[in-house]
Amino acid sequence: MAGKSGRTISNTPDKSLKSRLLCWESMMILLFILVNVLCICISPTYNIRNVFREMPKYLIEMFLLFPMAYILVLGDIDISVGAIVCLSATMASIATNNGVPFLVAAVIAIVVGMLCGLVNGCILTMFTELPPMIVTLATQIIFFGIAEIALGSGGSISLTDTAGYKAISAKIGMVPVVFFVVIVFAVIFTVILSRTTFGRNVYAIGSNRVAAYYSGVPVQRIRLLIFTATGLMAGICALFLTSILYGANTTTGKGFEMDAIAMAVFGGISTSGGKGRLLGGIISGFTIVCLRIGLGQINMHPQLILIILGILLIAAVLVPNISMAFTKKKTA
Amino acid sequence: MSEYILELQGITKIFPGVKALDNVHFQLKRGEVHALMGENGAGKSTFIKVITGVHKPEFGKMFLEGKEVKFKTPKDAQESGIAAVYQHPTSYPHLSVAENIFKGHEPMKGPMIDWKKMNRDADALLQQLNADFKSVAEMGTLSVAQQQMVEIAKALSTNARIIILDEPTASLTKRESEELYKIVDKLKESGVSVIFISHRFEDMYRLASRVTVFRDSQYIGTYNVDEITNNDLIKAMVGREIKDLYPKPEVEIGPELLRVEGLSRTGYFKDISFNVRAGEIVGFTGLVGAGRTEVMESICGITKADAGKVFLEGKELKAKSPQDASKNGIILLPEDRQKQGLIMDWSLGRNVTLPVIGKYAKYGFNNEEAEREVSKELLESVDTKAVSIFDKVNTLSGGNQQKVVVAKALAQDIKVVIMDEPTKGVDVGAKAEIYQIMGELAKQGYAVIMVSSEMPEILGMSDRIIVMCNGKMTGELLCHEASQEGILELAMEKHNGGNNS
Amino acid sequence: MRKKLLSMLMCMCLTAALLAGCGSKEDTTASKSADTETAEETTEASNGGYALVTKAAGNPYNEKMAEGFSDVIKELTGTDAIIKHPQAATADAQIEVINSLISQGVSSICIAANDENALQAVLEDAMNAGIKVSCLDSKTNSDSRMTFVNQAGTKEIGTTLMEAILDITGGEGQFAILSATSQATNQNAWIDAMKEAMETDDKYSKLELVEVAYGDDEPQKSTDQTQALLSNYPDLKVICAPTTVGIAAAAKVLQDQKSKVKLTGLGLPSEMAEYIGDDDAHSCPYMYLWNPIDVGRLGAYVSSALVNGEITGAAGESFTAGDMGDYEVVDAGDGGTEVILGAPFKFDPSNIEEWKTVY
Amino acid sequence: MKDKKSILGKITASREASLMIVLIILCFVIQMRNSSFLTPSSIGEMLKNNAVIMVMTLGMLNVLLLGGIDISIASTLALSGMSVGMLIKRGIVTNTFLCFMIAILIGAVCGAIVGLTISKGRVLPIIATMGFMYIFRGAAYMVSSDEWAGADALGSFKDFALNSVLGINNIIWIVIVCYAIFFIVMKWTKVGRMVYAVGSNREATMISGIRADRVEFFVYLIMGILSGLAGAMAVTVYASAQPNMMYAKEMDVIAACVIGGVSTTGGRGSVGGALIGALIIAIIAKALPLVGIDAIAQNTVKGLIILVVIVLNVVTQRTMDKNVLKGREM
Repeated sequence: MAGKSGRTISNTPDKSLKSRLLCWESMMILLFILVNVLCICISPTYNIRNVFREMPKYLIEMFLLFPMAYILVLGDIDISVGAIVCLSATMASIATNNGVPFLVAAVIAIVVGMLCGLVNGCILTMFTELPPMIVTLATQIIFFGIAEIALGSGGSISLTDTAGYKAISAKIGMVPVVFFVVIVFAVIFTVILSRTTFGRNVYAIGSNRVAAYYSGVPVQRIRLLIFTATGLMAGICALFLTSILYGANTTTGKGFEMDAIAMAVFGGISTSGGKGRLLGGIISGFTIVCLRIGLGQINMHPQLILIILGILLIAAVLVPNISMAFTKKKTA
Repeated sequence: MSEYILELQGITKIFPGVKALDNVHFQLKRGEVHALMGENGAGKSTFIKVITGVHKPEFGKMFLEGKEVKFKTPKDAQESGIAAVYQHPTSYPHLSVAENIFKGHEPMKGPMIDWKKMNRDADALLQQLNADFKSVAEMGTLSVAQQQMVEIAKALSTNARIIILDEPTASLTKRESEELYKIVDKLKESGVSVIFISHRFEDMYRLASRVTVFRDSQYIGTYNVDEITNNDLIKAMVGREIKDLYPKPEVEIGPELLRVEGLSRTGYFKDISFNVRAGEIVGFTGLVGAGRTEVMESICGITKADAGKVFLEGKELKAKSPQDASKNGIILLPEDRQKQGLIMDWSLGRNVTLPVIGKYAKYGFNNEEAEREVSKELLESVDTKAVSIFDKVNTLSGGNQQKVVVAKALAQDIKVVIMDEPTKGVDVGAKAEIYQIMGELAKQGYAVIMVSSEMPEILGMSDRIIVMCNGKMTGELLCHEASQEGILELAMEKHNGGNNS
Repeated sequence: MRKKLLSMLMCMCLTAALLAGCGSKEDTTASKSADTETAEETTEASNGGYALVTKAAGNPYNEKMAEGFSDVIKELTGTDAIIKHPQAATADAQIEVINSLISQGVSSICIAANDENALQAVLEDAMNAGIKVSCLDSKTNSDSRMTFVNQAGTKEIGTTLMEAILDITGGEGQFAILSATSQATNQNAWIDAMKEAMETDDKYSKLELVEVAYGDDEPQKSTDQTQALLSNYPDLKVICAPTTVGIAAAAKVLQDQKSKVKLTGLGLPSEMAEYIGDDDAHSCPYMYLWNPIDVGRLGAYVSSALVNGEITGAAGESFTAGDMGDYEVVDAGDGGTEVILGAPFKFDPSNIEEWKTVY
Repeated sequence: MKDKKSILGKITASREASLMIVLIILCFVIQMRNSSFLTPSSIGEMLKNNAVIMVMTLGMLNVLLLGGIDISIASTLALSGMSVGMLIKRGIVTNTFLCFMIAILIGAVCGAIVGLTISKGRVLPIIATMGFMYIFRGAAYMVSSDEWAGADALGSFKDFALNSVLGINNIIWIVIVCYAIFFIVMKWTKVGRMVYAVGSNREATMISGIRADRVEFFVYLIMGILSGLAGAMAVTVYASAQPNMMYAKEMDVIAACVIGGVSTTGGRGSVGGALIGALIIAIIAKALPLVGIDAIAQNTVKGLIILVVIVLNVVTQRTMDKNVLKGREM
C-alpha cells in the first residue's frame, strides 16, 4: 500500500553540533561551571575537599529528585516524599534500637517507604479524579503524624548501634560513599527515562494522558509503579539521612519535597508534564548544591540564600519565555 | 448606501512565518446567505477571525455598510452587529446556558447582573430555536448539537445584522442539520445576512445563494450557487479534479472476525449484537449521542460493559484496557484526534510508533533507528504531507493528522479496525485519500468498522450499515438496499415519540 | 539568537542575585544579625574564628544571645564572631551550617542544638578537625560536646516553676502545661523536672497536672490549645508555659477572655510586658527567664577558654568569665559537663518596665 | 411528583448541600463529646482564630477557579504582617486603619508581582509561587531584622482584635464583610463571572471579549491583597509579628478550598463551598483538642479527615453520575 504521490518523508535526525550545544542541558552545564567559578572567587575555602565533605547532606535529597522527575514528567506531583522519609527513618531507627541487624533495618526503611508510596499510588489510581497535590498533601500530614506517634513524646530517637550506618556514611578517599550511590542511581534513572520503552510511555502519559491510554499505554499501572518507586527512593533517602543524623526526629525530611521539585524545575522539567530531561535536573541539582555550599561558606544569611534560589527558579522559567516572546515579535 | 452590507478588500494577515491570508476579497449582500468554502488551511477560519476582530490584518480594508471600520477587539465587532458561531464550540462548560448566551453583554440592573431577566431572555431565545432544554442547564451536560444551538442563540442575543456560522453542521446529524437550516431560513427572512462555512455541499445547495472559494490563503472566486457544478467547485477548492470520492474496491468477503453479542452498558447502550467479517466495511450510523462511540469504546476495553460478550475469530475476548484490545488486533481510531488520537506536541514518528515501541525494543531499550525506519515507511504509505518524521503533529492539517492516526494503527498487528468519524473536520481532498486507505484496508482482509454521521460516506463506503438510535440497534441494512431516507427513519425511530431525555 | 540571549540573561540574573545578596549583607551586619564578615575578611576567619550556631533565624531570643556572644568575642579577640542561623529550626539544617563552619576552619563552635542526638556525627567530625565544640541554651548529647553552657539548672527550673504554680494556685488545684513541640529538648527536660519535683516533694501533692498540650510554637495552634484547655477543664487554676511563643499566645487568650486562670512560665519580657501585672486585668502575675545576653556572653567566654586551653571541658575545671566572675565546670548528670549561668530571673510588675526594653 | 424529586435532587446534586450535611454531622459528634463546643463564645473564638485562613480561602477560591494555584500566600502574609509590625514597633505608623491599608498595599504589590510573572511571563503558577514563597518569606526575615513585634510594641493596634461592634468581634466583621462582598461579586457582577469563564474555557474568552491574562493578573492581585489583609489581621489577633508566622499554612487554605468542592482544574467552585471548607478546617483545628484526642495523634487524625472528605466527594459524585445514567430511559 505505497503512497500514490511517491512523496518521501525525511527520517534523518538533526545531529548537528549546534543543536546539541544549544539545548537546555548545555546551558545548565555552563551555569554549573559559572556557579563554581563564582564560588571559588567569593570563598577562599571553596575547594574540592570541602565540597565533597559538605556534600552528603545535600546529596541525599537527590534520591528524591530522580523519582520526582518521573512524577513531574507524568504531570503529577508528590508533596508527601519528605514525610515518607521521616516515617522510614523513624521505623529504621526503631528497628535498629530493637536489636535488628543493619541490613534488616535497611530493608525495613525501604519497605516502609514503598508502602507509603503504594498508598499514594493506590488512592490516585483508584480515584483518578483526585488531584495528586491534594491527596499527597493529606498523606503528608498523615505520614508525619504516624512518625510523630511512633516517636512518642520525646519526638526524637537516637541510634544505639551506629555500626552499619557508619559504613554508608563513610568516605572512599575524600569522596563520600553516598556520592557513588547517587551517581549509580542517576545513571539508572536517566537511562530508563530517556532510552527505554517505559520512559517513552511516561512521556506519553505526561504529554496527553487520554491519547496515551487510547494507544494502549497502561497509564494507571505506570502511575502506580512510579509512585511506589518514589516511596522506595524515599526509603533509601531515609536510610542515608539516618546515617548522618544517627536517628530521626519529627522534623526529619521536612521541606525535602520542595527542594526536589525546585531542582527538577530548575533543570527544565515542567510541572505540567511531558517535558524536560532528567539529565538537566541532575545538573541543576549539583548546581544548586554547589551554590548553597559556596554561599554558606561566606556566611550569607540563610533566608537570603533562599531568596536567591527563588529568583533563580523563576528566572529559569521566565527568561526563556520572555526571550521567546521577544524573538517572536521580531520575526512578526 | 452600498449594495453590500460587508465588504473586505485586499486583506492580508501574517502569522510568524506564514501568510494566513493573502490579498483576499469578500462581499456580502444584505440579507443573503453566503457560503465560504475551501480546504482546511485555506484561511477561512482566519478570515472569520479578521471579520470578528479577533485578528488584526496587516493590510487591507473593511467596510461595513459602506463605511470603513477597524475592529480592535471582538467587542467592537459585536457592537457593530457582527456575531460568530465558531467551529469548535467556544462555550464555558461549567456555566449555565443563559450565561453562555449572554457572556460579555449580560443584562444588568445597576452594577449587578440581572439573573432573572437573563434567564427569561435566554429561554425566549431558546424557544425561538425550538430548543428542548432550559436556560439554567449546565452547558457541559448538553450534547454537541444542543451546544451548537446555544451558540446560535448567543449570536442572536446580540441582535446581530451579520451572523457567521463556522462549520455549524460538522458535528450535527442529518435531522439536526435540518433544524439548523430552518433557523438560518428564519434569520434570512428577518433580514440578517449570514456567512456560512462548510465542507458539506448539501449545506451550500440548501442554503446559500452565492459561494466564495479560498485556496492556499488566496481568494479564488465568487460564484452563484445555481450556476456552478459540483465538480467545478471541487476543482476550485482543491485545485485539481477528484474523480471518484468513494473509491470502494471490490473485495471478497472472508470469514467472520468480530462478533458482539448482547453488549450493554447502563445509561449508554443496550443489547448490541452484530458481526464483522474480513474484508468487510460496516458502517455505524445514527444521531450524535445514539451510543455508537460508546459501543466501540466498550469493545476496545476503554470503558467496561455491564453485560454481553465480544468474540474475536470465534474466541471470547475480554478486553480490560485498550492495551488488551490492540494486543489482540482490535484497533480504535478515536473520534477526537487532538485529545484521544495523537499527542499533539510530539513528532509524527514518535506518535506512529507509540503503541509498538515495545515491539522493536531490546531488553526494554528503544531501538530508535528501527522506529524511524518504520514510521517513515508507514507515513509515506498513507501519503502524509510532511517534510520529516520529526515535524510536530500540531503543524499538520486535520486530514494529515488523521493520516498519522491511520499510520499509527497500521504499525500494529491489526485484524479489526474501528474508525470513529474518520473524516470529521477533514477537507474534501484529504477525505478522498482517507476513503482510499479505508478501501485498501478492506482489500487486505481486515475487518473495518466505520462510525459516521455523514450519510454520503456511510452509503458510499459501507458493505453493511447498522443504525443505532438512543442506545439501541434499530436496523441493519445491506448497502444496496439502503437509502438516506430509510436510514434516517431508523435513526429517529424513538425520537418521533418525543422521548429525548 | 534566542538561546544566546537566554544564557546571557541567566548569567546576569545570577550575578545580580548574588550582588543583591552581598549588598544587603551590610544591612544585616549593621543590625548584628547574620554574617559578620565580608568576603575578603573570610580569609582571616578561615584561620580561626569563633562561631555561634543558633536554633533558627528571626527569633529575638536567639538574637540577644548572639549579641552577647559577639560582644565578648570582639572584646577578647578584636575580631567579629561568626553568627550562623540555620535555614529552618531543624537538626538537618544545623548540619549544613556546621559542615560549612568546618570548611571555614573555625577554631570553636558554640551551638544551641535543635536535636539532642542528631548532630553527633557532624560535631564529632568538627572535634576531629580540632574545633572546640560547646553548647549553649540547648544541649547535645555528651559525646558530641566538650561542655554545655546551661542557662539554669534543669532541676532548678523545674522546682522554680512548681513553686510558682504552688504560689499562684494557693496550694491546691488543677494546672496544665502548654509546651512547644513534643520533641523540644529543653521543654521536655523541664517538664520532666517538674514532674519529678511533684513526686518527690509532698507539698505539691494537692496539685494536679491535667494535661501537657503542645502549641508547636505557632500562635494559632497555641491559641487553639489554650482555649481547649479552658473549656475542657473548667476548674483549671494555672497554665504553665515554658516557651516564649506559647506563653505569649496563652497570655493573650487569658487576658482577652478576662479568664480567672492565671499564667506563669518562661517568656521574653519584651513580648510579655503587656500581660504581667498583679491585678485581674493582667493574666500573668510573674514569670521567669534568664538573660539571653548573658547566656551568649558566657558561651563566648567558654569558647575562648576552650580554644586557649584554659579548660578542656572536664568537670572540676574553672575559668574567669570577664566581669561575670568565675565559673566552674560541673558534671551535668548525662555523662557530660556543664557550666551553669545562675538561677532563673523573676520578672514581676516591679521590674518588667525596666527589662522590656532590654530583651 | 416532579417537585418532590427536584428538592431531593437539589440536595444530592449540590455539593454545598452535601458538604453542609458533613459539617452538621461533624458539629453534632463534637457537641456530643464536649458540650462547650457549640456556645457563642466558643464559636466566636473559633472564627477569630481561623479568620486569617477564612479570608485567604476566598482568594484561593479565585485562583483555583482559574485553574491556578498560589503557594506563596503564607509568605506574603508574613511580609505584610511583619512590615506592619515593625512600622508600629518603630513608631512610624500608629493609626490602625493606616496599618491595615499599608498591609493591603504590600499584599497588593506582592500579588501584582506574582500576577505579572504568571499572566505576562507565562510561568506555571506552581513554579512561580514556589519561587515567590522563598522570596517573600526571605523578605519578611529581612524586614524583621531578626526581631519580633510583641504585644507591648504593638500599642493600640492589637486592640482592634479585642473590640467588637454590635457584639461581634471586629475580626469576625472583616470575615463577614469579605464573604459578603465576594458572594455578591462572584455571583452578580461581570468581573466575578469572568473569573468563572476564564477558568471554564480559557480559549473561548478571547471571543467573548474577555482578556484572560488581565483576569489572571487581577485574580493573583486579589489573592495578594487578601493575604496582605490577612497579615495585618494575624498581627492584631495574635498581638505578635514574627517572620515565620503562618509558615506552611497555604496548605490549609488549599485544603479548605478542595474540601469545599472547589476543583483544582478550574471553573468549578463557589463562595458557599469555600466557606464550608474553611469552616471544616477551622472545626478540625478547634475540635481535635476539645474531644480529647491525644495531642500526638492530632495531625494524623487531621490528615485522615481531609483524605476522607475528598474521597467522599469523589464517591458521591460517582454515585450521582451513576444514578443519572440509570435514570436515563432507553
